[in-house]
Amino acid sequence: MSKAGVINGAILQFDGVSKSFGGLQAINHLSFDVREGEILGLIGPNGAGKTTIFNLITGVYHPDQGKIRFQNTEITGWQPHRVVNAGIARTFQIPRPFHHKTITKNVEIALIPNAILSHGLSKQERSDTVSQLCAKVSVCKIFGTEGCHLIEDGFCDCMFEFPSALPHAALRNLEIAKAMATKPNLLLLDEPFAGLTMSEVDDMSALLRTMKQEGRTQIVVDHNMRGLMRLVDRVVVINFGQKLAEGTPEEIAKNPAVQEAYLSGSSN
Amino acid sequence: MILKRARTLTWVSAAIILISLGFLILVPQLFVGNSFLISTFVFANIYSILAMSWDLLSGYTGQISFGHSFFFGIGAYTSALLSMHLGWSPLYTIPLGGVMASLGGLLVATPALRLRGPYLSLITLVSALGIDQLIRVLKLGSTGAEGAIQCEIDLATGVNHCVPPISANEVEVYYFALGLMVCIAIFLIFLVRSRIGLAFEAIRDDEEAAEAAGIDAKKYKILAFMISGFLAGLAGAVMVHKMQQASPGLVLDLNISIEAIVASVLGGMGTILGPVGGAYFYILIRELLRPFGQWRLFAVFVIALLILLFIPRGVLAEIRLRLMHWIKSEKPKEPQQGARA
Amino acid sequence: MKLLEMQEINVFYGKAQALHDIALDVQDGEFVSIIGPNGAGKTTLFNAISGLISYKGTIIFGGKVLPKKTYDTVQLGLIHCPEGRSLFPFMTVVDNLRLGAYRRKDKEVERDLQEVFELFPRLKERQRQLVRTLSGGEQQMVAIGRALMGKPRLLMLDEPTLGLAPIVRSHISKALDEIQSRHNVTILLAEQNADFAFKHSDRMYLLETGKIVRQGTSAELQYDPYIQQAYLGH
Amino acid sequence: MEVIAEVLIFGFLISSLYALVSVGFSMIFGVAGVLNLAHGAMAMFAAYIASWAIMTFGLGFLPASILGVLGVALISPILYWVIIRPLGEKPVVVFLATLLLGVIFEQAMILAFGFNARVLPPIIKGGFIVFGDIRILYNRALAGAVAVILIGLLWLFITRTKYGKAIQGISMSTKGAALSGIPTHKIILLVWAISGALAAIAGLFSASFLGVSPLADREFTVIAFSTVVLGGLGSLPGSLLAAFIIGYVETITVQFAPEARGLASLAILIVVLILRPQGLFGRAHE
Repeated sequence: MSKAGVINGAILQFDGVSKSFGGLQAINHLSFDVREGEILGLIGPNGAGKTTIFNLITGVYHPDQGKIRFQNTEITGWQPHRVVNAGIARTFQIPRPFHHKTITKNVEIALIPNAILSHGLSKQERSDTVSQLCAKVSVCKIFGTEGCHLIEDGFCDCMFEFPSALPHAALRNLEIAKAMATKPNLLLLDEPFAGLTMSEVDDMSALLRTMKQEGRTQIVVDHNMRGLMRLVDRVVVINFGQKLAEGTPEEIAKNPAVQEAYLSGSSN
Repeated sequence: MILKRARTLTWVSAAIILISLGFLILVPQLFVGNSFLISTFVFANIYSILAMSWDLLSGYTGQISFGHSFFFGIGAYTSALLSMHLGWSPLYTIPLGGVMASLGGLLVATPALRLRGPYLSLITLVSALGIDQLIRVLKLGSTGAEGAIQCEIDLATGVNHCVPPISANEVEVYYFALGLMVCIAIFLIFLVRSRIGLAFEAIRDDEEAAEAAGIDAKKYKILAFMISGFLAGLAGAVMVHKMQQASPGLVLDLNISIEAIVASVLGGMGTILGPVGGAYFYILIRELLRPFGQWRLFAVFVIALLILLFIPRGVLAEIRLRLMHWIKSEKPKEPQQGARA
Repeated sequence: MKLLEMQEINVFYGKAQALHDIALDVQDGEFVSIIGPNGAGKTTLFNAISGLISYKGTIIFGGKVLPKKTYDTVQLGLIHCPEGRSLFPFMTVVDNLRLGAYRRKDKEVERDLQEVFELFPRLKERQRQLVRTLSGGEQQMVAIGRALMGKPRLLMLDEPTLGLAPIVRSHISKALDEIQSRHNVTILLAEQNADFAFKHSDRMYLLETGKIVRQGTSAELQYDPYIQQAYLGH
Repeated sequence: MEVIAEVLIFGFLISSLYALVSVGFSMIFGVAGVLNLAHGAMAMFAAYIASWAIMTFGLGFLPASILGVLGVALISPILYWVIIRPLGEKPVVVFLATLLLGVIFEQAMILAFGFNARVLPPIIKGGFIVFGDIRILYNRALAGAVAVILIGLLWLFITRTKYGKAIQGISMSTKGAALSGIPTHKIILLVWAISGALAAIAGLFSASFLGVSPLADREFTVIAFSTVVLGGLGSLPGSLLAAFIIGYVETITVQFAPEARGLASLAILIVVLILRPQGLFGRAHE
């Protein structure tokens, strides 16, 4: 999965980016790198600007200042779909399935190419890919079978189910399946553990580790650093749109500035 | 054996569609010489095309258009003017009308891309009102009065000069309209089931999430506008050759946009075939129940409102969903382990 | 006396169940917290109590069955200060506060307004400013102030410290102490910041994925190994 | 000079009626989130009620008009409660439902009164106010004065009274309003009644100048929809300003290029929407 010509092993460079909304400086001269193959934790209290960073990377917002480079290509100001097709996929903090489409169609949507006349994948290839992805992230586990089976002729046992039938944890998995369908090199996960039980958090962590082994670099956002510490390789702590600290989980846990930001409000 | 119900259902719906189609093919034979009835069926086919076109843009892609008369009128005027002044056969000018309307779609889509919801709907409405005014101001028609194109008698030769009909034979006109409608329906059914249709629906459900799934929403929206414009333009062009005249009141009236919406609501938005049923229902009531006067339209609109209130998905979509639940209730007995590999 | 009491409260979003058999009570004058991670169902629970969403089951408030419409719950003095604040951004601070007293017909509204200003002197300085021009912390003060203007018997605070700087958080913290001691208001707090909750509460419930998994006095839960490991990081 | 004065005066008179129609439309969108495409039907309906009362009972214009206004102020909230509210949070369905409601009203008027236009008698017959060479019919001047007074009263009501502040509150945060103990449903009904009444008054005056026909509602709806989008959804001052922009643009085009009357305001609308999609005073979303 390694790409040629990546400087310093950085797959994504977030370089001096600022963004304000009205009077609010949401992101203030923020710089950090994401290294090829790592899981980077992006933590910070709620409202620190983590989701804004994702929106800046994925092109939903455009930075007022600064540059964003992905695999040595500058992607600042690109439209969201172009960023996705360059190899960056994201999940949303609150799952956003396409409510009127079945689960398998939800995943299939992410396989649609933009060249209107090109063929892309054949129908069989598409449905196979969808089934594999559904099985991999076990979206359809709740329907009583393990994973998602191709029953026959491309029929899969969750092909008649709509997202409204899924419990919360499965919706999170569906988000990941949709993101994976775009074949990303970099995956942005916005609070993937929110609302999950302890055991579901473990399942999710295992899934993210597997994807890391397949070479998918990840940025995981969470407001709660404790949940993330065992998963991530490195942590960037954000507070009020600025970088508060950066380092390995062990370093961050000992960092007094981080302790201050997280605990002072309640300990004084 | 597994999903037997799904297959049964496919066969049953195919049979229903074929029987309806068979009936439509036999209409001229069943009602020989009843030119009023055959005319009515021609209108029903034209409105079906219009309603399907609205459904593609609004039902599938979620871009609610209040101005489909814009496309309808462009198609009508283009085809009428070309065939009358250049003497081209309607068989060439009708597609050209569609092409012009499609370009009109591109024109509307350009500002519409930045707009959502009511803003977008207003732009479509304004374009329809605007072209109506423009044609009146430019006196685009042959007679000049209010931009109308009417029959003119050439004083030198005494020949009556009109918008040419598609054919002098009403039955041929009927088959032309029916054939066109069926071809378009087939085309659209394939289109909405393709990945393009899937992209349309994704944009309708959640545009931001669609972009996050890598879909170029702008491109697909332009495509939807252009295809929808093309089809509505074809409908308008066929209409103008059927009526052999054109005026803003005939082909650009807001009523036409409203009727397209009503037909789609009656049959069910986002189903393609539903709007065809809705258009037939609407036109047959409008034409055949004339003795009831205005009551018939009042009743149709009330029915449409009741459908919105109680079956907001639309009749066909509701049936489809119920059937889907029915299929689902038949669980596969023994999931074949590892069949995926 | 029990001010708020519920047994087997269930909430569904479509087919998915968001809350499972919630049983919970709050004594008069007590400070009770519900802690739990993001997405555990704290906001859902609050929205259900104040009638913003529908639920299955019966809630008893002040000895009577709590109506299921928001308007009626407010009339009874159950005031919910929601997550995200739901302020009126294009209105002034003082208008926002006055609307909090919409239901009241007593003569003490003006006195209570002054008390809110004493509690948050910042708001007095800015009373003529539009709420949207305030900082996040000041907006939170308006939200709490507006809730107090409704003369609550039970004040439900959903994540009042969300996204606030440490210094502002400590302001809010002090204000909560004062509200409790001076005004003798019963408080039900939802927090994901367990430390903050421990500092204020008499009793706590831990909510995870829509179920109450632990409950007890703050002192008891402080030494619960599960809570220590997952929420306190000791 | 005279032409300018004429444009100024007649532009003002027409704009104030447009404002009356659009303010109500804007308020309904503000509190209920509904773009009420049946709004124009309310204006038309009031004129028909008045006309019917005059013909059937021989009422004078004033009592007949009051009947018309009250009738609409009653039916408008009923439509909301019975038809719009049960549809819930489905903007597209609501949008289409109001469209159908408008069309149903048109058909009902055709059934009851036929296709032909009817003219209401003016409130004050004959007589002109004279400014130099410009003569304004008393009736038109009265319409302008009533519109300005009503808008002024509405403004006071919204900014000064408790109910008015509740209306503002609901339009900014329905949830916040409900949690503050505001009876949101009652206030929304009140807004539908007020909006209907204002549209009704505009419709009555318009019918006394130009008459009313079953499809007259469309022009009202288009004006209301355009001004509110032009001014920015949810902004009352924006809608008022937009009503005056459209009113004046129309008056000017009628004066100098009467054929392009309808086109000019549409063109302005398109240009503004392209340059500033949120409208002139739009509250930026998110």
